[in-house]
Order: sequence, then structure tokens, then C-alpha cells
Amino acid sequence: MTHATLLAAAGEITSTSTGEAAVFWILAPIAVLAAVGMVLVRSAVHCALLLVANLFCVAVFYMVQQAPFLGFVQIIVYAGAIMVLFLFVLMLVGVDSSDSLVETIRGQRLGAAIFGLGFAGLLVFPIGSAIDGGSAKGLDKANEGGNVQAIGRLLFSNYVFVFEAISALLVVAAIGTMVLGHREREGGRVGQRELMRRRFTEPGRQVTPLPGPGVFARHDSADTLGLLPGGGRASGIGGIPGIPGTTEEPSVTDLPGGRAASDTPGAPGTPGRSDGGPGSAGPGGPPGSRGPDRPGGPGGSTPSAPVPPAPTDGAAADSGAGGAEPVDVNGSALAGAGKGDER
Amino acid sequence: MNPANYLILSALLFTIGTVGVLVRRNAIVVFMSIELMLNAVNLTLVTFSRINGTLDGQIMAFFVMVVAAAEVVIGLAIILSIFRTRRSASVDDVNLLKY
Amino acid sequence: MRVDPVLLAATEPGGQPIHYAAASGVFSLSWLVIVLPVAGAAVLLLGGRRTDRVGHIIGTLAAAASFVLGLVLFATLLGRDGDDRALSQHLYSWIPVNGFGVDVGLLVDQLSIVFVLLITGVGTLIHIYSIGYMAHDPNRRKFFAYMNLFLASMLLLVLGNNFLSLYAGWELVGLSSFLLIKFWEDRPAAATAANKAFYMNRVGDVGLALAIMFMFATVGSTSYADVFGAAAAGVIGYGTLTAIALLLLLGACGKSGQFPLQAWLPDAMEGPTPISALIHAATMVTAGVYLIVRAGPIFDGTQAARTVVVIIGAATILIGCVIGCAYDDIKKVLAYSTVSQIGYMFLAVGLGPAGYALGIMHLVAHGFFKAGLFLGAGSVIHGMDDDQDLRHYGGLWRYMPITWVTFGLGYLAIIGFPGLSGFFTKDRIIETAFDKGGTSGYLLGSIALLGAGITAFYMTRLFLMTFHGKPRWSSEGPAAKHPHESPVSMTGPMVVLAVGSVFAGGLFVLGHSLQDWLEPVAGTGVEGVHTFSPVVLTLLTLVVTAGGFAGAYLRYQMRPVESVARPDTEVSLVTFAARHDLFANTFNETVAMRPGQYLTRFLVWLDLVGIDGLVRGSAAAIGGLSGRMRRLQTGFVRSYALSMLGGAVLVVGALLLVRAG
Amino acid sequence: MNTVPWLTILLIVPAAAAVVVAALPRRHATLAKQLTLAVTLAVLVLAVIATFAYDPDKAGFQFSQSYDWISTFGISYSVGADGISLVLMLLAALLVPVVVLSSWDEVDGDAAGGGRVPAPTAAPDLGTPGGSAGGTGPAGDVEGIGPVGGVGGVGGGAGGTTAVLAAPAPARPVTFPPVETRGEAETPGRRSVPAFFALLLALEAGMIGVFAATDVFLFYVFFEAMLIPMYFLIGSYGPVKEQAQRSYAAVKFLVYSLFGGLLMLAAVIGLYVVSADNLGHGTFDFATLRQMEITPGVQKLLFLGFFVAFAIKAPLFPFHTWLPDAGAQSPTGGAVLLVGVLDKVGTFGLIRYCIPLFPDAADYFAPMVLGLAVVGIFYGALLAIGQRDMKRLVAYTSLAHFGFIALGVFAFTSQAGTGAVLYMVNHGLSTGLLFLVVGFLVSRRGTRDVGAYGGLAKVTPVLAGVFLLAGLSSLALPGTNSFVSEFLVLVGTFTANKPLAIVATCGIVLAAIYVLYLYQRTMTGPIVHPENKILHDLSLREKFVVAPIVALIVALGVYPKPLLDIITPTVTATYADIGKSDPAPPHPVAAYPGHTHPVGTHPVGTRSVATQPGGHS
Repeated sequence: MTHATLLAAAGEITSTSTGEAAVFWILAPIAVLAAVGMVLVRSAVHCALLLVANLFCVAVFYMVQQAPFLGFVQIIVYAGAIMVLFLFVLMLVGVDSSDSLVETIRGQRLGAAIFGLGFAGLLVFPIGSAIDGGSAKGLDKANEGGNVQAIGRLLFSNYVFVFEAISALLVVAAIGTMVLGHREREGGRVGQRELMRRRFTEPGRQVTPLPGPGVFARHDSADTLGLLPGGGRASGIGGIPGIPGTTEEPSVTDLPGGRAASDTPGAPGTPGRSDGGPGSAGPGGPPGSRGPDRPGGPGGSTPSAPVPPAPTDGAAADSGAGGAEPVDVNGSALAGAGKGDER
Repeated sequence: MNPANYLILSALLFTIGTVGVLVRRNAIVVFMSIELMLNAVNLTLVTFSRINGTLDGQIMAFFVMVVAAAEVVIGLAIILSIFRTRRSASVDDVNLLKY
Repeated sequence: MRVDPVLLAATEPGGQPIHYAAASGVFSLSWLVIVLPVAGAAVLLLGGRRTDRVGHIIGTLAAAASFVLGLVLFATLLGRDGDDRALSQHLYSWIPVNGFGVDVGLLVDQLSIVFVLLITGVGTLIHIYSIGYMAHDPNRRKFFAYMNLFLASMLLLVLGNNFLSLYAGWELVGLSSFLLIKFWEDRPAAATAANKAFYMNRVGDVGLALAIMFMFATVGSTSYADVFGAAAAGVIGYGTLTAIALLLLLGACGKSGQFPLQAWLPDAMEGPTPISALIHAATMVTAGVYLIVRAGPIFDGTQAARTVVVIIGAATILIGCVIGCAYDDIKKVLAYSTVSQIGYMFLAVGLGPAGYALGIMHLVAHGFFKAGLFLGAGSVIHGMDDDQDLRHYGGLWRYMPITWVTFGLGYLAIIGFPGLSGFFTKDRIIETAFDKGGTSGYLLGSIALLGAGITAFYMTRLFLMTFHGKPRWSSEGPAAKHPHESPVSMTGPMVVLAVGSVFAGGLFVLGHSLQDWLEPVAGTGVEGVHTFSPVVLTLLTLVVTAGGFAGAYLRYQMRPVESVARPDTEVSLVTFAARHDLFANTFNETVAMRPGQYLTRFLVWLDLVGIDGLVRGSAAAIGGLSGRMRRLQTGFVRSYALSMLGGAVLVVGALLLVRAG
Repeated sequence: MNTVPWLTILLIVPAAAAVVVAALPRRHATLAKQLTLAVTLAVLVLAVIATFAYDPDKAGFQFSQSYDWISTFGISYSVGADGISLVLMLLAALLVPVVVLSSWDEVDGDAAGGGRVPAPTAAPDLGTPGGSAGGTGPAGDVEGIGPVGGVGGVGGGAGGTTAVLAAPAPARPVTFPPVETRGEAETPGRRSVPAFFALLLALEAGMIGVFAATDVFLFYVFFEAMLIPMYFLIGSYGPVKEQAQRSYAAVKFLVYSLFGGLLMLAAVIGLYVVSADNLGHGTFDFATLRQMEITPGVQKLLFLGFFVAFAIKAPLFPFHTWLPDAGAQSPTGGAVLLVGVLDKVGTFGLIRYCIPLFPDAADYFAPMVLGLAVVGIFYGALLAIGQRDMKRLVAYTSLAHFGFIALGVFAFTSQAGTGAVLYMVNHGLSTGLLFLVVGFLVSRRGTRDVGAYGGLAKVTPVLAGVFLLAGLSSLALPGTNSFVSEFLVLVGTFTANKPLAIVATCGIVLAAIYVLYLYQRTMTGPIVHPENKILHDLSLREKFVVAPIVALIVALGVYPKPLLDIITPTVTATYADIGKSDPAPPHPVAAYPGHTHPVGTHPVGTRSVATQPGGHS
């Protein structure tokens, strides 16, 4: 679409109905605000919700613009399916996590602002300057016999090959997801019995369920483990004295980096865990944190399970018992570290 | 009211999405920003479809949605598997491919 | 073999055309003269060790066959008319490129046949001599192969009918000389001497090559007929002619060991003695004389060049004589004697047509007696277990009588004992020098006369120290010497050469036989006014020679000779200088070698640090730059996204600008 | 009429064989060797037959074939042979089987090891990358960026410079500490034999293609394609122990050549654009392009583009520093082909493309080229004298020889031009032989350092003899092939430019020095190193390798007429085409009665003018 045709097209635009205008002027600010909010809010869940709001607005615009099919598809597929998928993944990754909004790359925000404004300006002003009331052809003729039917006709005539290709793409995407999500089982199949046996016989295994997210250490017992504000557990398995303040603080502060401080309630505003810059994101960390059985920390500590529920990860290192473990500096952005920043 | 307003709106949304991609570190939020950009584009397509009086723009938008769906599925799977290995969903942590 | 039926014609000064008649009959076989030794060399070299046992025989037979063929040619030539004795044979087209059409062709005429006979004759004798001399050398086969190669090259040099063939022979004799000097190549001195010889010869070769280029650029041809025709017709400008002549002279100086390129010749004595006799006394080193005589028509046209020839000849006479007095190495003395004798020849040929024949005459005579002397020296060295120091000899006449006699005859010939070769040939040169007239005539004559005296002195010294006086060697003790006469294969050639050195000169002079024979080639000297009457001059020469003899006799016969030379610190400045080759080597080293070495080292450094440094520097700069630049690749996706956005803004902005503008 | 597509056959046979050989598994090394030898011999036979089928008296290209390739841009696959390219193809076809035979055991490295004596690694000469250019090394933190790191990362900084300065010419064992430790002990067995021979075959195809191409773009393609096999030959099959140096050399070779190649590509495209402007349709066809009039300003630019590429390739004086490294680090066979044939592409390009396409520019730049040539003659010779690494020495002698060739090409006389083309062939033979012999020595002794030799003539007389013959050919002794060409170059130059020719002639003294000085140091004198006493002389295979070259060196020295007959008409036509004729001697030789040679008066000859219709003249 060249600028000239754009102008030509814009020239034909006519004023539309006032109803539409009303809808537009109500929903457009909402859409923009939702979008801006999505960018600005810290919590990923809030982001998702704001995006949904935006999507709804856009869906309405579709419908207003004689594309009811797309509008509904938008609601069903986007706002329905896709956003649910998002939220699902968010839950998997850690629902309680929020982003640090402290920028770590120098000049990134400034650059984003300048270029963003510039880009918006480039996009908006030519269009704005082109608005001088033309006439839109409208889709009345095309939508004769129904928008869905018309689209269906086109889809299975002119665009049939593209359609088929897209279907293939979907299949590939499905297979790809399976491939990505699949993990090879090592060794033979492990049954319930064996799992149970391991749970109780192997040292250092978690017998009780892991604490639920967001549960702070009101009590610390074998069945309800104490949870530190940073997401770490207050003690080992059933370790009684795990309540913050009563546990050995030094073991926490011994940990390298600003991490300990950020997890400590008394040090708010310290740059988050990834503020150490790229250098601290050593590759050594993650594999270590995956290790099924770390060499025994003092006190038969609480190694995190290979696929733990969210809160146990990086935070595990916060516990004094797990002090022997190299700190999982680049632990979860969503789970552990964010907590400190949130304050 | 002028249909071109939709274009301006979509330009704004697109830009906001872009900025979102640039400033957010959480991979999932980045992904959402991308969805926002796609939506902005879709809005443009639909608007032009209306301006030109043909349905091709809508078809295009439809395809974009389908592709976006596929992309989201794959993208989230990738994010998950990265998260699994690196315990992080921050795009800044995935920076091994560098100098 | 195609015989070019077309006559190569040129005009000579008188305006009559000279015919190089097409070779026919036996002359169409003249190529065989060259090919025979080539075949000998090829068989010996390619045959490898299989031919070890018969190598010397094959080599000698090839040389002898060549000699016989030369004799046949000579005899046939004798039977022809005086004007009809130049026969040209076109063999094949060598380098045909448009205007530059060089053919391989042979020219058998009076001059070349003399050389053919000298080369093959003396060559054959020395082949025979070498059978005995090299009997114990494991590489005797190679020696003979190289000797055959040398014969072929030398024959090509003298038989070619154009300058490029001559040049080919010229360089090939240089190669043979190189190969033979370094024959005992495990001696570093021999290898160095061989290289030195080749280098200095190459300097001369540059002159010859440039002269040929001048000829082609001026005349459009390199064949004798065209070039001489043009020179004689006077169509070549004086300047060009002089340049050509001087360049030819440079070549001649290099090959003949003349000043300033004389320094290689004494060093070349590192080669086996037969080589010194054949190449570095009798034949190759006289090629320069041949060249000047052959190029007579060119030199005839330029007095300036001729003067230079004369000056070089005269200077070399003195240089050779003076240094010859100082050395104690028998071969080196003979070598410097060769240098000075060739100086005589140069002097002669520099005097113009009057001297050409004399120069050739002296050349041939010198070929006999100097070869004889060298072979005698070889015999002595052989008998003294490879000791070459005169001061370790003495009284040898008793032990090696044949050598004594033959060497003595050669010695008498070279100092110009009345009736022997040198007497006839050298005296005529002195005479002609005086006859040149004017101050220069007197000067040249005096130098030649003085040279004769000094020659007598150092040759007498050599002879007396070797064969007479008290033995300065002992037949007992650790350094025991058992001097003995050499085998027949060695003494035989010595006898023949001695006979030659006795009679050759006389034969040539009697009835002007050689002069008349050469006259069509060399031209006739205008019988000028004698400065002195020949009789007076002969007497004068005899007196000077006798003086030299007497001096040496008094010094080296009447007084005992120390067996160790006095150290450099105790000798006079002249002796010191003479012992150091009049500082020729020092000069060469200071002027050419050392600066060359420094230049080379500097250039190696420059190449490494300068040119290649620039290259590698730019590579390193780019490497360093990219090392910095890659830091931009932070790995943060968001940075990349930002730059993409920036790019998009730029592109869209630029597009809009273009549209708007 | 020639209906047989000789050139295409010559091109396809080795290319196809390369694919086949490359596909052979490693264990079939012997089969690969035999197959390669058979194919290359077949190519040689074909080339010889083609030579006989060639008619030197016909003008223009013969065996021509042309098929559209990329018709949008007027690019076609078109091949053809003229006198110049034919002899060079012949040279390539001759040298490859020789190289194959000479490399028979080089890659596996065990058979030749019989006489191999463990020796200290070659002390690389003053010029090897070890002595880093003072302080120009890249920053130390730049590591792992490939061979560039080997350039100066090794650097002793300024120390390298002073060491070079202070070093006396004789024995200076240069050690290579950082590189030596890095070069892990790579066993020869790890190298794939079939791949090596496939590379040789590919190289042969490339060489023939580059000479045969009559489409400028096709020429460019082959010009660059040749680099690839050579790059791998140097980088993968160079001296086993000198991993870093050889990859340095390989990259240097490649970067240099690509740099020139890209300039040429720009010029080639420029030609296309110019032709599109002039003719209405763009073309890369050489025959069409050479008849096109180009404005002098454009000519100069395009000329420089081509010239720099060829000057690097040849190489001429200031662009030469890749050659010693590449020559020293190549396997012997690679070095032979590199210097023997590959570099000829540069000089070939000068006379084939630079001169006919851009006559005015050639005229304009001739003084510069001639100057570079003469400087190169002396510079190469002096540096050769100063080398201690034998292969580098030979490479530097080539620099001097290329000076002569360039001199001949740009003297604009038919003698000099013919001499230059003949020189290309002769240099391929003589320097090829020199490299072969040096390679034999190195394979026996394991070092390229001159100081490790001495007195070998006694132990290995045949080797020494061949070495001397190669050297004599290199110094252009009459009776060897090089003399004819060198003298032609000089005499042709002399008629056009006396001072230059006089200066250049003095270079032959230096030639004598570098050859004989090398011979003296390696072959004569007492045997200093006891290891040298047990070296064995040339084996039968090696004799077979050198025999054809030796025979040709002598034969072409004595009777060069067959080659000259092929070369002369083409060269004459080339010069006539741009309006150059041999300067006639002032002396009217034709005035002599009965004189048979019409020398000098019509030097170019009427025939050649007549046979080149539509040329610039």
C-alpha cells in the first residue's frame, strides 16, 4: 500500500453514522488505555486482563466495521482461547510473580520512547493529514448474503490454497508444541509404588505437599511449611525454627550478590536479581538448580525437586539450610525475585 | 467520524505494542505485546477492507489470527521449555547467543 | 638437415659483397662437431653409474671425434679459395617471433676453424690427461661429462653464425666452468669460487646481452652478416656503435678475466687442474678475444671503444704480472699469468686490424704453452700429494724429468725465449703497440715491454722454486712427500703441448701463414711506419726479459728460499697489495657485496614490517575493530528489537521524505 | 572444422572426476590416487590432441562454444581457445598429473617417511608471521576470531621488529612458541586422501575453465572458484606441524585473492553497464566487449579494477606478500600448481583482458606497470637472496619472474608479448620443478630451513642435478626454456624502452645469485648435519615426476618454435588490435640486396591485421 493509494483511499472516506462515532469515541480511549496499562502494570495477570479488555474493544470495532465474523472470532479465539492459554502458562510459570519495572539495559527506555514516538508520529501524521472526508465504499455489497457466507466463499475459492497451507501450519504448530513440551523419560517406567517408596526412603525428599503460593509462614510444620516473603521456605522438612526473624539470618545474608538483601524484607527498593547485568547470568546456574540431588547441604536440607511447584525454585537458596548451594542467581523472574521488587 | 480514525487508533496500538516489546522483560508480557501489535494490524486490515469495499482485508485478518494462534501455541511452548531449564521467563536471561 | 641455399650477404667496407656460402658437402656435417660432445655428455649424465667404467673413454672419444671432424673441415677449407672459406649452415629456426627471427646456424670460416682446432685439439689432449689425473676420483664419469659439455658449449660459441648463438655458447661455457670449478663440491672454497665465477661472468653476460639487444633494435637482426654489414656500411650511428662495442667489451672482460672483472679467475683454480688448463687458460677465457676479433667490424667503426680495449688490456697486463709475482700458490701464479697474457691479446686486438691476427696468434700459442704449464703444474701437484705451495717444492727436476722438460719448454715459451712460440707472438704485439705511434704508442709499448720483463721474473721464480734449488720438503716424517713422475696418459699430452708451444709460434709467423689465413675475417693491418726497427725492438725485449730472468735467478736461485712466506706485516706495501689481489676482492666486497647484503637484509625487514606489516596491520585493525563492534551484540533480544524499530523508523521516515520531496 | 567440444570436455572430465573421487571413502586411498592419475593423464592427452587440432594461423577463438546461461544479463557459458590460453591450458594439463604423482605419498605420509629424519621444525624465516609486525597485533582480548588472531596475536610486539633487525643473515633459529604449542600433533593419517586428490582435480577444472572462458563473467566465476580448492589445499594439507601458520597462509591467500576478485567483479559489472549503454543490450561476451569503444576515463577505472585483481593474483610487487606464505605453507603439489598455473591467471588476465579491453588505459598506466615490474624484478630477487626458508625463497624468485612477465606484457611489442606468454609456460615448468625438488628435500628432511642442508650433492646426486637444472632454468640459462622467453621479453622491451630494458637486464645477475647461492648452501660443501648422510636419492616415482619437466625444459630451450608458433599470432593480433606495432629499427635492413628476412619493416605483419577485422585498429 503506497502512500499515494492510501491518500486516494482516504479521500473517499465519508462520515459515518453517529452511532458508530459514539462507539468509537467511547471504546477507542479504553482500548488505548488498556494497551498502555498492559505495558505499564507489573503483574503479568493484570497485563493479560488488560489485553483482554483491549481485544474486546477491537472486536467491537470489527463488528462496527461490518466484520461481525471477525469480531466474534476475535472474541472466541483471541479473548477466549488464546488469552486462556496465556493465563494458563502464567499460572504454570508462577502466578504470583510480577515484573520488575527497573530497566536493566542502558538507554533502552529512552530509545523505546524516542523511537516509539517517532514511529507513532510517522504512522499517524501522514494519515491524519490525509483525513479530509472522503467516502468509504463500505462492505454492504460484499456482505450481501451475510458476512460469514461471503468470507467462507472467498476462503474456499480464492484463498483455498492459503487456507490449506494455514491448516498445515496449525498441524505443524500442534506437533511442534508437543515436541517442545515432551520430555524423554530416563530409565524404565516408574510406577506409583516406586514413586511412593522413593518419596519416603530417599533422603532429602519432600514428604509433605509443598506450600501453596502466597502462603507466608504462619506456622512451620511438616505438613505446612513456612514460607519466606521472598518465596523461600523458612526451614527444612518440618524444621521447627523456620520463622523469619528467629532463623539464622546470617545464613541468608551469606549468600552472594544483592539477592539476599532483596529477599529480605528490610531492604526494599534494591535492584532486582537480574540487575547484575548480563554478566551475572552465568550459564552455570540453571543446570545446577535442576540437579535432582544436590550434595547434601548441612542439615539435610531441602533441595528443590526437579519439577517443582513454582515457589520452591530460586527461593530455595534463600533458606539457611540450602546455603551450600550456589545461588540460583537467575532464578525465576516471576516467582522468587519479583517479590523483593514488589515492595 | 471518519474511518481513518481506526487507522490512527491502530497505529497507536501498534506503537504501544512495540514499546511494550521493548520495555518489558517478562517473556509472556512481551508476547502479549506482540499480540497487541497483531491486533492493531488486523484492525487496519479490517478498516481497509471496509474502505475498499472488498472482503480480502478481512480474509487477511482472519489468516493473521490463525497464524497468531499457531504462533502463540509455539511461543508459549518455547517459553515454558526455557522456563523449565532456566527457571526464568525473562527475555534478558536468554542472552547466551551473543559475542 | 635443411641447408639454407640462400646466401647471407652483407657489404664489406670496400663495397663488395661477402658471401657466407651455404655449407655443403662435408660442411653440412659441421653440426656434428658440436653434437658429438653433447651426445657424449648426455650419455654420461643420463647413463648414470652404469657408464662409470667407460665414462672416460666415451668422453675422450667424443672429443677426439670432434677434433678429427674439425681437422677434416680444416683440410677441406684449405682446399678452397681464400674468399670462399666462410660457410654458413642454417640448422633450424630457433626463436622466430615476427621481426626477431633467430636461427640456429653455424659459420665455419677461417677464424672459427682455428678455434675449433684449438678447442678440440687441446681439449682432446686434456681429456687424455684427465684419464690419469682423475683416475682415483669416484666421479670421474661426471668430470668427463662436464668436459664434453664444455667442449660443446665452446664450439657453439665459436661456430654460431649469429650473436645469440654466441651468447648461448657464452653462457653455457660459463655453466660448464661453474660445474667444473665446483667439481669437488664438498670443498666450500670450490663452491664459493664457482659461484663467484658465475656471478662475475653474469655481469659480463649482461653486457653481451645488452649489446645484442642494441643490435636488434638498430639493425633488426642479430646475425653476423646483417650486423657487420650494417656496421661496415656505416648506418649505425657512432654513439650506438660505441655503446655496442663497449657492451661487447664488458662481456669479453667478464669471460676473459680482464680488469675490472678479473677477480674470479684466480679463485677458479679451485677446480681440478686439467680444468684450469683447458678452460681457465687455453680456451674459455680467450673467448673474449674471439669476441672482439669476431666483432671486428663493429670495433673498426669506433675508435673510442678500441681505446678502451687497449687500456683494459694494458692495465690487465700489469695487474696480472704484479700479482703473479706475489703468490706462492703455483696455480694462482699461473692464473695471474693467464690474466696478464690475455691482457696482451686484448692489447693486440685493441690495436685494430693490425693486431687481430696477432691476438689470435698469441691466443693459440698461449693455448699450447699455458695448457702445457698447467698440466705440468698438475703433474707436480699430483706428485706432491696435492700440495700447491711453491715454497714446499724445490729440486723436483730430479724426480719428475718429463714434467721438468715439458714445463721448462712452456716456461721458455711464455717468457719469449728466442725461437719459441712466445718469442714470435709476444714480440710482435709489443712491436705493434709501439707502432701505434704517438704518446699512446710509446706508453702501450712500454707497458707491454715492462710486462714481458715482469713475466720473465715471476715465471722464472716459479720455475726455479719448483724444480730447482734445495728441496723444501722431506721424504720422511709425518708430512712425507714422495714426488714421482706421472703416468703416460698425463705426460703424453704434456709432451704434445710442449712440442706445440715450441713450434706453434714459429709456424704461425713463418710467411705470415696465420695472418694470411685470417685475413678475410680479421682484415689486413696497414703496414705502418715502424717506430723502432723490429730488430732493435726484439733485442730490447730480450734485454728486458733477461733482466727479469736475472732478477729472479739472483733472488730465488742464488739465495735460499724460505719455506714459509714472510707475514704480511713484514713485506713491502707493493707485495702486500699484490698478495691481496691489489685489493680487487676487497673492492668488490665493499662496493657490491656488503651493500648488497645490507640492502637484502633491509628489504627483508621492509617486506616483513613495511609491506606485509601494512597488510597484517590492516587485518589486525579490522580484527580489533570487529572485536569492539561485536560488543554491540549483547544477546538481549530487546536491544535487537530496539535497533530494528530504529531501522524501521529510519526506513519509513526516509520513504516518506522521498515521497514528500 | 572443429566439431569436437575440446574445451568443454577438458573442463568436465576433471570436474566430474573430482566429484567421484571426493565421494570415495577414505579407506580407498589407493583407488583415489590411481583414478586421479588416470583422469589427469587422460586430460593431458586430450589437451595435447586439442593442441594439434588448433590452427595457429586462424584468427580469433577456436573450439568456441556458447550457450546461454543467465540470459537476463547476457551471461553465457562460452569457451574458446586462442594461442595464449591454449598453451596455458596445456601447462595446467601437464602439471596436474605431475603433481598427482609427486603427491602420491605426501598426504598419507608414511611411504615417504622411510628416509624422514626427525628434525626440529622448520625454523620459519624472517618473514613468517611469528615475528609480528611491531605492535600492530590486535588487542589481546580478540581471540578465537580465526587466523587473524594468528597474525599478530602471537606478536612479540616491538620485540619482533628489533629481532629481525638485529638478526644476522645466517642461522637464526626462529622459534614459534605460542603457535607451536597450539598446533597439536596432528597425524597425517587424519587427512583424507581422496579429498586431497579431489581438490586437485577440482583445481584442474577451475584452471582450465579460467583459461577457456570467453565470457567475462564466466571468467570471473572460474577466477574465484579456483580459490576454493587452493584454500583447502593450503589450509588442510599444509605442513602437519604448522597448523597456525598454514591456516594463516590460507586465509591470507583467500582474503587477498577475494579482495582483488571483488574489485574485478565491480569492473566486470561496470563493463556490463558500459556495454548496455553502448550497445543497447548488456553483454559479457569478450569478443563483443573488446570491439566496444569506452571513454578513457571509464577505461581507467575499469582497468584498475581488473589490474589490481591480476596484480594480486600474479602477484606484482606491492601486492605480493601472500605468495611467500602461501608458497611455504602449501603442500608441494599445491605450491607447484599455485605458482605454476594459478598465478599465471594474473598475467594471463593482463594480456587477455586488461590490454584489449582498455587500450587507452593500458597505454596510460603502462609506465606505472612497467615501473612496478622492474621494481618487482629486483625486489623479488633481493628478497629471495635474503631468505632462509627454501619455499619462501622460491616464491620470491617467482615475484622476480612475474616482474619480467609484466614487463613483457606492457612493453607493447610482439616480441616482448610473445616472450611474456612463453615465460608464463616456462616459469610454470622451471619454478614448478624447483618447488618439486624443494618439496622432495623437505619431505626427506622435514624442514624448509636452508641451514639444515648442505653437501647433499654427495648423498643425493640426482636430486642435486635436477635441482641445479631447475635453478639454471630459473636463472634463464641459454639452452633451458626460460632463456628464450626472458630474452624475448628483454629484447622486445628494449626496442620500445631502452632504459627500462637495460635496468631489467641487470636483474639477471641477481637471478644467478639467488639460484646459485641456494644451491651452494644446500648442495655443496661438507655435510654438516649427520642426519643428511642417510638421505636417499630420488626414487623411481620421483624420477618419473621430474623427468617430463626436465625433458621439456631442455627441449623448449633448444626448440621453442612449436609453442612460439602458437603464441605469436595471437599476441601479435592482440597488440595490433590496440594499434601497437613493433618499433621498426631505423636501419633499413630490407635495403640489402638479396636479404631474405623482411625484418623490421612490417613488424606486425599484414596477416594479423587482416585477420582481426573489427578491432580497434
